[in-house]
Amino acid sequence: MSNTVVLGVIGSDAHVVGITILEQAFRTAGFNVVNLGVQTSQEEFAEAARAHDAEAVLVSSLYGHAKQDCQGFHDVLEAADVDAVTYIGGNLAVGQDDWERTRETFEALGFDRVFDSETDPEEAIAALRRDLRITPPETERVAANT
Amino acid sequence: MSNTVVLGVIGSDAHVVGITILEQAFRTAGFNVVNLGVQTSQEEFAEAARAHDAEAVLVSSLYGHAKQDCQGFHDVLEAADVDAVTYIGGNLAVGQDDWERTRETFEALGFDRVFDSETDPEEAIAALRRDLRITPPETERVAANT
Amino acid sequence: MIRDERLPSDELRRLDETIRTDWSTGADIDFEEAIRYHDSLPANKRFADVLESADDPLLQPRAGVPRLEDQIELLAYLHESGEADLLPTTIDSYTRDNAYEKAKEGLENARETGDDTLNGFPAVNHGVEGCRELIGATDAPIEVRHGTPDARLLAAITFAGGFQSFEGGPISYNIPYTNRHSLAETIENWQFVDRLAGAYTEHGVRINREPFGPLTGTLVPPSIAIAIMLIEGKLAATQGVRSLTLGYGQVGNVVQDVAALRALKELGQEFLSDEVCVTTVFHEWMGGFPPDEARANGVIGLGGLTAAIARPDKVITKSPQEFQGVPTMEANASGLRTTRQVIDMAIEQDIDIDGIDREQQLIERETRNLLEAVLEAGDGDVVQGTLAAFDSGALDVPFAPSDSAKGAVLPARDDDGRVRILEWGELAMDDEIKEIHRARLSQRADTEGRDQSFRMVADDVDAISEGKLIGRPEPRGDA
Amino acid sequence: MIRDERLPSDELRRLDETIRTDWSTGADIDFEEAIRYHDSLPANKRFADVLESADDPLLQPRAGVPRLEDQIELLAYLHESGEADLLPTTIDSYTRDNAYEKAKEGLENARETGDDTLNGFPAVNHGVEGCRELIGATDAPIEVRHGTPDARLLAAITFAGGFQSFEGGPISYNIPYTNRHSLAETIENWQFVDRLAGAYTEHGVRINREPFGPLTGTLVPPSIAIAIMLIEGKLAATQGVRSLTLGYGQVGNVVQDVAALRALKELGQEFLSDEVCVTTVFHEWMGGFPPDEARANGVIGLGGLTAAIARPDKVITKSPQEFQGVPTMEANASGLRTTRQVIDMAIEQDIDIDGIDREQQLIERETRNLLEAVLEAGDGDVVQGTLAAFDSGALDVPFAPSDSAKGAVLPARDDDGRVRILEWGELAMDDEIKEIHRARLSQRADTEGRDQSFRMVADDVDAISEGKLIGRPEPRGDA
Repeated sequence: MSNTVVLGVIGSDAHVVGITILEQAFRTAGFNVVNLGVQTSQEEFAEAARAHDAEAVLVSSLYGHAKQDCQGFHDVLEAADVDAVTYIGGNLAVGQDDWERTRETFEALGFDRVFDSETDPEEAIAALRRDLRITPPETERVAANT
Repeated sequence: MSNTVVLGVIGSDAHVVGITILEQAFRTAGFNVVNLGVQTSQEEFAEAARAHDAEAVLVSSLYGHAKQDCQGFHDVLEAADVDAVTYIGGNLAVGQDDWERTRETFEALGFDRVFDSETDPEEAIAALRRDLRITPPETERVAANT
Repeated sequence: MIRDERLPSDELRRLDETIRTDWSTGADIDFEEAIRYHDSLPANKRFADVLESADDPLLQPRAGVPRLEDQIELLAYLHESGEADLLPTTIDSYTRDNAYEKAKEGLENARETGDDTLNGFPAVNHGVEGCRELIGATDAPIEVRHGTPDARLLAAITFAGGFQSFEGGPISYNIPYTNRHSLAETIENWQFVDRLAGAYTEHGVRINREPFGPLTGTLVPPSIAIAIMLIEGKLAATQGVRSLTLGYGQVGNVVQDVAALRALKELGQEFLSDEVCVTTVFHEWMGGFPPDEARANGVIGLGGLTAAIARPDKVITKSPQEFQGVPTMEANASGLRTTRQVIDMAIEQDIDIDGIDREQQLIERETRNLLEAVLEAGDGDVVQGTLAAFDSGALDVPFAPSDSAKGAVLPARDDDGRVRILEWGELAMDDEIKEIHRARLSQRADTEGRDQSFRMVADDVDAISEGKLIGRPEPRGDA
Repeated sequence: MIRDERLPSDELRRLDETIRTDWSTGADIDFEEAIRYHDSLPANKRFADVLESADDPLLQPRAGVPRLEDQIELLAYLHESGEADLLPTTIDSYTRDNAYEKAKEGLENARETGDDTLNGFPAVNHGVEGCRELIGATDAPIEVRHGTPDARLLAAITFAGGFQSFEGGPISYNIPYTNRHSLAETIENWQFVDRLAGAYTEHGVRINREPFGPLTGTLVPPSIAIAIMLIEGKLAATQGVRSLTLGYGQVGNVVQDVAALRALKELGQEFLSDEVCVTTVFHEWMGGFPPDEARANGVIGLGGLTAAIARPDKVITKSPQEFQGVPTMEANASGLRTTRQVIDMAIEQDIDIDGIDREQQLIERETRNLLEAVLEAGDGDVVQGTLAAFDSGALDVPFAPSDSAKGAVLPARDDDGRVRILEWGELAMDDEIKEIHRARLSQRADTEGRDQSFRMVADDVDAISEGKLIGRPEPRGDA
């Protein structure tokens, strides 16, 4: 397996801190990371995922318009023959919506997992390892036991 | 004339900063000051004014109960044969009462002048000099012209 | 003649029995049973241990309402939403005047109407059981804070009720508060309070005692405050107190405040016996506050920063509603969190300001002048020395309402905003120190183009509430 | 090939004429008449003069609403109730994207509904007349604050409209904001803006220009921010700007912030021609704020204290509602007054902290490394050098969304809370400096018992909003 993940901030959103840290975290965890940066379109995600044969597409959104930005996203991925696990995380709804409803909304849009903005990178990494059936590197398992 | 003023905080009030500064100011301005301190009764004012043949009695009150504390004060002074100018100053009413009404209340109680808590000591000194027809000391007149 | 000597056990017993009869709730006190109750308390309610083992400054607000259930709720809120480490129970004014009958009426009134008809918690009226309900329901140590010249019954009831910390002292709860009690009288009262705390201590329940450092809260020169803290600490230690928290109120000049807190700690450890664990408490600005919550938050922020540098063991916080009197519980919690944020952002930083050592040396030298005068006046006895020194003015507190103090000392800020002494009265201070103060105030006078006078004092008293540290004259002309 | 050279007059004219046709209101600009308008303004509306002649730091908030009358009212409120010395007009997002048609719809919508349907003041749509109404109705100088990569028409209209200060620059309004504009493109845009400001300056109207110092607002190492300020200052000076306010965003460590502001001022005066009057602006913390007004006030208080020590010429204040986005005008004024209170209480104090000089030397040395790399990369030309240095990563900005920056640099706090560099990418820095950073971060790693890693970065990014300066790991076990 290529262990390649494609990472980006969707739509017109320019919040870069989260994906910068995610990029570092996934790289440290042994993944190949393609970081598309901010203001990435659905088509750019699909193209990069196909070109790099990505196993996961991680979408970040922090400005509250994720729902609009992700309409039809999985159709675009399918049209580009991308068969990857898809995660989304961030501030996914404006205002006081309750989290369970938000999660359902994005699962209905086709995402495999939905994370809120408080999620640690480690949690996403652990989930992706489970989803891709990857064993963590030896050093990390040792560290986790100390 | 003795130029003696009797000074004190009436009632159960323990606010001492104001009269401490007043004492200094009147002393510097050339008056003999008898400072009765805080929590002074009407009788203590009257007794001190008679004993020192005071020309002025200056009453301070900052805790908002001046009206009760001063009921009958001028009868007590008269009974003690005190014939002095009387001033009162401080936070004379609790809450948002308007100042003109407060002034009238205390003038009706018999005070010659009524001051609010923002009054500078100099203002009270100048008023007392006018009321007692005292000429300021030479040095001060010069200073005032520079 | 009253001296700085430990009250004999039989005298303690005799007094204790008399005092219990002052009010009906006194009858419920049972010392042996109270020791067992204290022993049953979990570690997180042992005031002295929690305070003395903390790494960073602990925060404590002021708060007291008449009804028990309201006080429980208020403290829970300040602990949870305010993140207070230590909690207070502030006592009402009637109880401070030993007017328990009036406090009783107020409490009944509060229970009927639901209004806070008292300005604090009438602990004597609530009695031992009421206090224990409060202690039991609250997940942090609680101190009794009051201002009571004769706090003997209050101490007996609250100690038996499970409180392990008690503010006040014979000078600090007399001179700044009232002119209705002589100093000899309050010293005698507090010897009992401290002796009782000492008796608990002997039985393994270390009652923390905290002399009230800010005194009149109005530009008190640090050395005067510290000298009084050391005297009260000494008197308490003589009676067997082993956990002492000496206090100091912020004057607003960072260098002077840090220097004073360090001097307080060092002199406390030097002057008091090794058996006593000395901690310090820093009170955020106790003078007049700006009539504006935003500006009040600025004053509180500067207090937090000072605490982060000086690292006292405890900080008593102010609220943005200080100007208007008793704050809402939300405002009270807000003052706590503002202070916490500043301390936590600044405390790991290495902020070493020039001149702190020099100022600390000056403060220590001044304090030694005062203490030596006290010891000399008492022929080595602190009690007699204190009485004589206050009588002569060798020891004095500015702006004190009490006739027991001369009140001849007048402070003013120097050009850097440090509190100096303008009028000395009979204060026991050597000429070199007086000359240092004179020179610093003269420098300010030059800057401002006016003479040193009471005007500076008056301007300084109002300055912080008007938005500045130093009460400069208004610029002249059309500026 | 674009170089750091003054645009010739005919080129300025040609560009100016083209740009005016971008939107209908451009037609109203008349340069000669605008000069006369500026000359008619009273002294208290001349931004550069007011800023440069002030003794103490001046305070300025952020604020912009779509409708003219609302903006007038908002600024009057911030001036009177907030006691702001300098006022802002923040521009809406559509205008920043040059989407004047959308801004027009938003403005019409706002006028019809009374709602703030835009997040700022659409100055291009309001046109010269609208701007002048605002200038005329407001009793203090006003700056245009925005975030516009192509601000040419905005500058032309607001200058003609009477504004005398304009924020932004080719790097600082590109790299941190967007990845839709190349650096070459924004440098060209801003050469025009600066050249136009220079033209006004030549005619006696000194337009103040203010590069945006905080950049991404997220743990930007001081030397990177300062290097970019100096580059933008140099580019502006070349085009004739004579009043430059260089910016810096608080990182929260007092020593580092004071050192950085001093380095910024000194290098600014050294690096820019003597004809340029260099002032500095300190931005209160631009990173994530605590979701709690009380704690936010603590962050603001620390900013005020830092400003009192560093004495920048201007402070851009934050509000306690920073967490939730645009504050109410009351909260905005509150942030101003909290800052004012802290500054006024602390500024007369002699607070001289150890280690500021050493930190300043380090910052200056790092900045010189970066500047030399830029000049070398451009064979002495700052424009070409900047393009090449960003391209190679010799100059880089952490957390920048723009593809024009490598974004390979990762900062983290050291054990004292100062911002150091953990990942250097290709940043032009000598090995000795890298070793200093490595050692400082290693000290922190030891304290925390963990390796230096991106976890520190992630923890530090959130730390202040979670109540601390340094993102320490949670204590393990039952602590």
